[in-house]
Amino acid sequence: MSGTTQAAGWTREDMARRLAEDIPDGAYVNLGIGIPELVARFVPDDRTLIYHTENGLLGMGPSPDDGDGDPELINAGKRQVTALPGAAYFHHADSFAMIRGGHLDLSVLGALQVAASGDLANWSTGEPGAIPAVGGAMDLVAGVKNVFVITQHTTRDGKPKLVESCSYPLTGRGVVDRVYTDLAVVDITAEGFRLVELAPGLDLEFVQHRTGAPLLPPIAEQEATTS
Amino acid sequence: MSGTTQAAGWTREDMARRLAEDIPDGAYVNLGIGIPELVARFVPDDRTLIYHTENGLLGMGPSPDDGDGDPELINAGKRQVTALPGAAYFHHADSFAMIRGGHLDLSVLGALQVAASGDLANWSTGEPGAIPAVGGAMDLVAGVKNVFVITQHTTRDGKPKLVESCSYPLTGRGVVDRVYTDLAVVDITAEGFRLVELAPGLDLEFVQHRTGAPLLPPIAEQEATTS
Amino acid sequence: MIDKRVASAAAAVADIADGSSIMIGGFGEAGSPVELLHALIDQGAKDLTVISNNTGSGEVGLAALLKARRVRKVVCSFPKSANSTVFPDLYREGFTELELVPQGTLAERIRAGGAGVHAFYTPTAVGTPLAEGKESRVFDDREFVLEYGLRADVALIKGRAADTHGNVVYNKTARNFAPPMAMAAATTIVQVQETCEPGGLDPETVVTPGIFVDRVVAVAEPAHESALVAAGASYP
Amino acid sequence: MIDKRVASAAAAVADIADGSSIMIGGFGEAGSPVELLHALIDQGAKDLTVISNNTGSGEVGLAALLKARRVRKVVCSFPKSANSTVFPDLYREGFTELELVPQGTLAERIRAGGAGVHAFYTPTAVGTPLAEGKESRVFDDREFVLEYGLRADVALIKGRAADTHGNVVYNKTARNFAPPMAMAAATTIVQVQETCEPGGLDPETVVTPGIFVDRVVAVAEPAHESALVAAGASYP
Repeated sequence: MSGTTQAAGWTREDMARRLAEDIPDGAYVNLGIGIPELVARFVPDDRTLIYHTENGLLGMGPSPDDGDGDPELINAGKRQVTALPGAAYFHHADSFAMIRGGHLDLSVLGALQVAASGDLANWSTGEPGAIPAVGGAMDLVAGVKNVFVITQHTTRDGKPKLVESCSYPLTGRGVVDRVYTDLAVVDITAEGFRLVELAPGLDLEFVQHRTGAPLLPPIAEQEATTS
Repeated sequence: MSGTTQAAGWTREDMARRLAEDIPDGAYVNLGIGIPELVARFVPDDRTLIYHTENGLLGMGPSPDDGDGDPELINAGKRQVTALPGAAYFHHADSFAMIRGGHLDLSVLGALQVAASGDLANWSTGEPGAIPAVGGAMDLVAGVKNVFVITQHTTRDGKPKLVESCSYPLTGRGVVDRVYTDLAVVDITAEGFRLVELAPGLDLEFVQHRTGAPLLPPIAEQEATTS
Repeated sequence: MIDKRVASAAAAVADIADGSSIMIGGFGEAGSPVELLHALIDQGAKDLTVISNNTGSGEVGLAALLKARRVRKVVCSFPKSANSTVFPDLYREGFTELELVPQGTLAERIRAGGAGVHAFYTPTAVGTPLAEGKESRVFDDREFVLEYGLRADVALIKGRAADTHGNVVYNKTARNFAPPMAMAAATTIVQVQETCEPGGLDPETVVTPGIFVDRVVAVAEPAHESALVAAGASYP
Repeated sequence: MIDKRVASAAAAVADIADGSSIMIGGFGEAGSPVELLHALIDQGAKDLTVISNNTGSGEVGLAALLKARRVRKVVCSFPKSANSTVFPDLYREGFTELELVPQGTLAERIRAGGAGVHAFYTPTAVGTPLAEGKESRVFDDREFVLEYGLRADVALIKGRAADTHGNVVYNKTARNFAPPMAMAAATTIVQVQETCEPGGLDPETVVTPGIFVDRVVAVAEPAHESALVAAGASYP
């Protein structure tokens, strides 16, 4: 192993910033609850994204100032938000028509596990006695054009979250396009996980060691090696 | 035959008036093009009906005064209409959701043929070379709670339009509830055509003679006969 | 004269029978018809099936209906809430059954039920436990699950304003499930802050046409679930 | 900065390729995007498939596009008009094929295409010639026909006003097919009488959210088909 410190890698803010860089101007984006929500803070100033919240709003803005909110203007995480100029409200069937019909450009979600095939598990650990709750995750991954996952590379006890095959119940099969972790940016390709970028100071071996399936080198590097 | 004059029976206005009597207050009604449209003129003053036009309006009112119309406010017959207080506009998928979903109380349609089983043919004579055109008729008969047909009892050359089995292409199978003709009001029942009411001066035999399938006597009369 | 207004929430829900299926609008507290739910608790109908995105928070509104042990089954996408253990307790006890449906599939099944579409093929949930036991089919090399339209005996929803014909407009994201639910129930009951005569709403901006609405109840100042929960309220 | 406005109808339709499938809004003349249709005639794309409720009137708008022999197939519910023989002539000649679809099934197929619903079961047309050759199935003792979602390369629609994000509102019954078509096309082009900045439309009253719209063209005083036909106009 070329690095041993547990502190190596990106912070959550770094991860969100790195993901935000990859979102083109004008994209229609749905950000999941938790780390995905951070992404909105780091979108470069020269880009305008339009945020969709599946409970029925396009053109979602930030949280209101204290006291200015309306309990009936909330996001999918049930927190109060605002509506920006150019917003539109619609009902749930129309909102999920947008999702299922492939009209959104990007869904950013958290994950329990991502498989090398692009399978995603992010809604249930399958524990007996747990209350199953799925919300809109299965709809988002089935319908949105691009699905980015943002997650720690490993669980709190050090197990890989990028795996050969998900052990948790799936949210969708072959749906993830790219994963942003604290250690790396990883594409899902026909050949499996492929490294796009490493966090500063890390090398492929370090990240491979913390990944549950083969991690291919970046395309450019591979080409350089084989040419 | 108990009557021989061709002039016997109801006028179109009489037919429309007779049908209008059977529509309850507050009903949501779709009137087809032609004779069905006449019905609106004869609704008793103490009843309010709400008219649906399948191109996207509930609460349709009469034709506008000359010069007051909007070419973008039209009915299914593409004639200019008005919108009454309490009206709502909606798109075609929503409009036919109302129709297909069983939300309208009554559809009034013309007919080429009605079969004793309630089959309706009203969109095509199946002539070779004719341009087929169906519009919303198949949706209306498939979805609306009650389907009333208003039509002459026979064709111009005297052939029955109430028949054992339709020879023209069907609009729907087993969909008609009641037929209002110039000679009679006829229910479609599990046993076939059953007379509800005769036009003044006519008797069952006269109407039966002009009907292509057995015409049962009215329930009350039959009960009187058999008791 | 058409006038769908009824005098009170109690009158609006008076005839709901034991064993009814009831669609309840709302996503979280936005659009939750709290006053209609409380009237339903008072009314006493039991053995209900509830179709709703969530299972309520605290011990008010939908959570209170559950807590009163009136609901034997919920059809739902997200039956968890940070501040309510009502449903989890009933579920673990085995009193209330859960049919878990992805949120978009739930919305589309309700819309299909209201639109006379008997069933439809959707890509959502393919390959997941929520598609297990369901019919699936491949079209153009992609797999789809067959899902069925959903109807109910009653819908309880919340709007901002309605006219006497039952045309409804909503407030912001409180719209959520109400329009499709209004289409899918045999009897749709809406509580609104304001009622008006026909002509009081612009026909271009009506969201739910009156044909989908049976009863309108004015609740001028509806309670906000979050405020009730914050105050520690428990209904009844 | 998002700004979906384009300078002219010509610019809006410039990249429509031969062989494209094109949804065209309108029921009769209400909502027919006459200026976009005329621009498409000028542009020259041919071998088109047109999905539209009608086939136009006179020799303007959609009828003119047909008359220019640009359309090889129409998917349509009512291809007849009191004052146009354009489509009947092309149909009898065998130049333009017809797929006849019941009006509500057409609307629902378009909505399904836009909503990611691959196929659905409908009661409409069961037992009629329009169900022949189609898969059908009995659920709960009633027969339903399987119909498929419909998508297109382009939608040409007409609204009343739009903002630069592409949010659209309509005028009266001109709304008709436009909202589902906007959802079902890869590229949706709307002509409107007025454009405005974001914030110029009330978010509660937007009918077609901007996510469904790609290009907005201002046509301040659109021609009415009936007026053109009455004047004996023929395009080009």
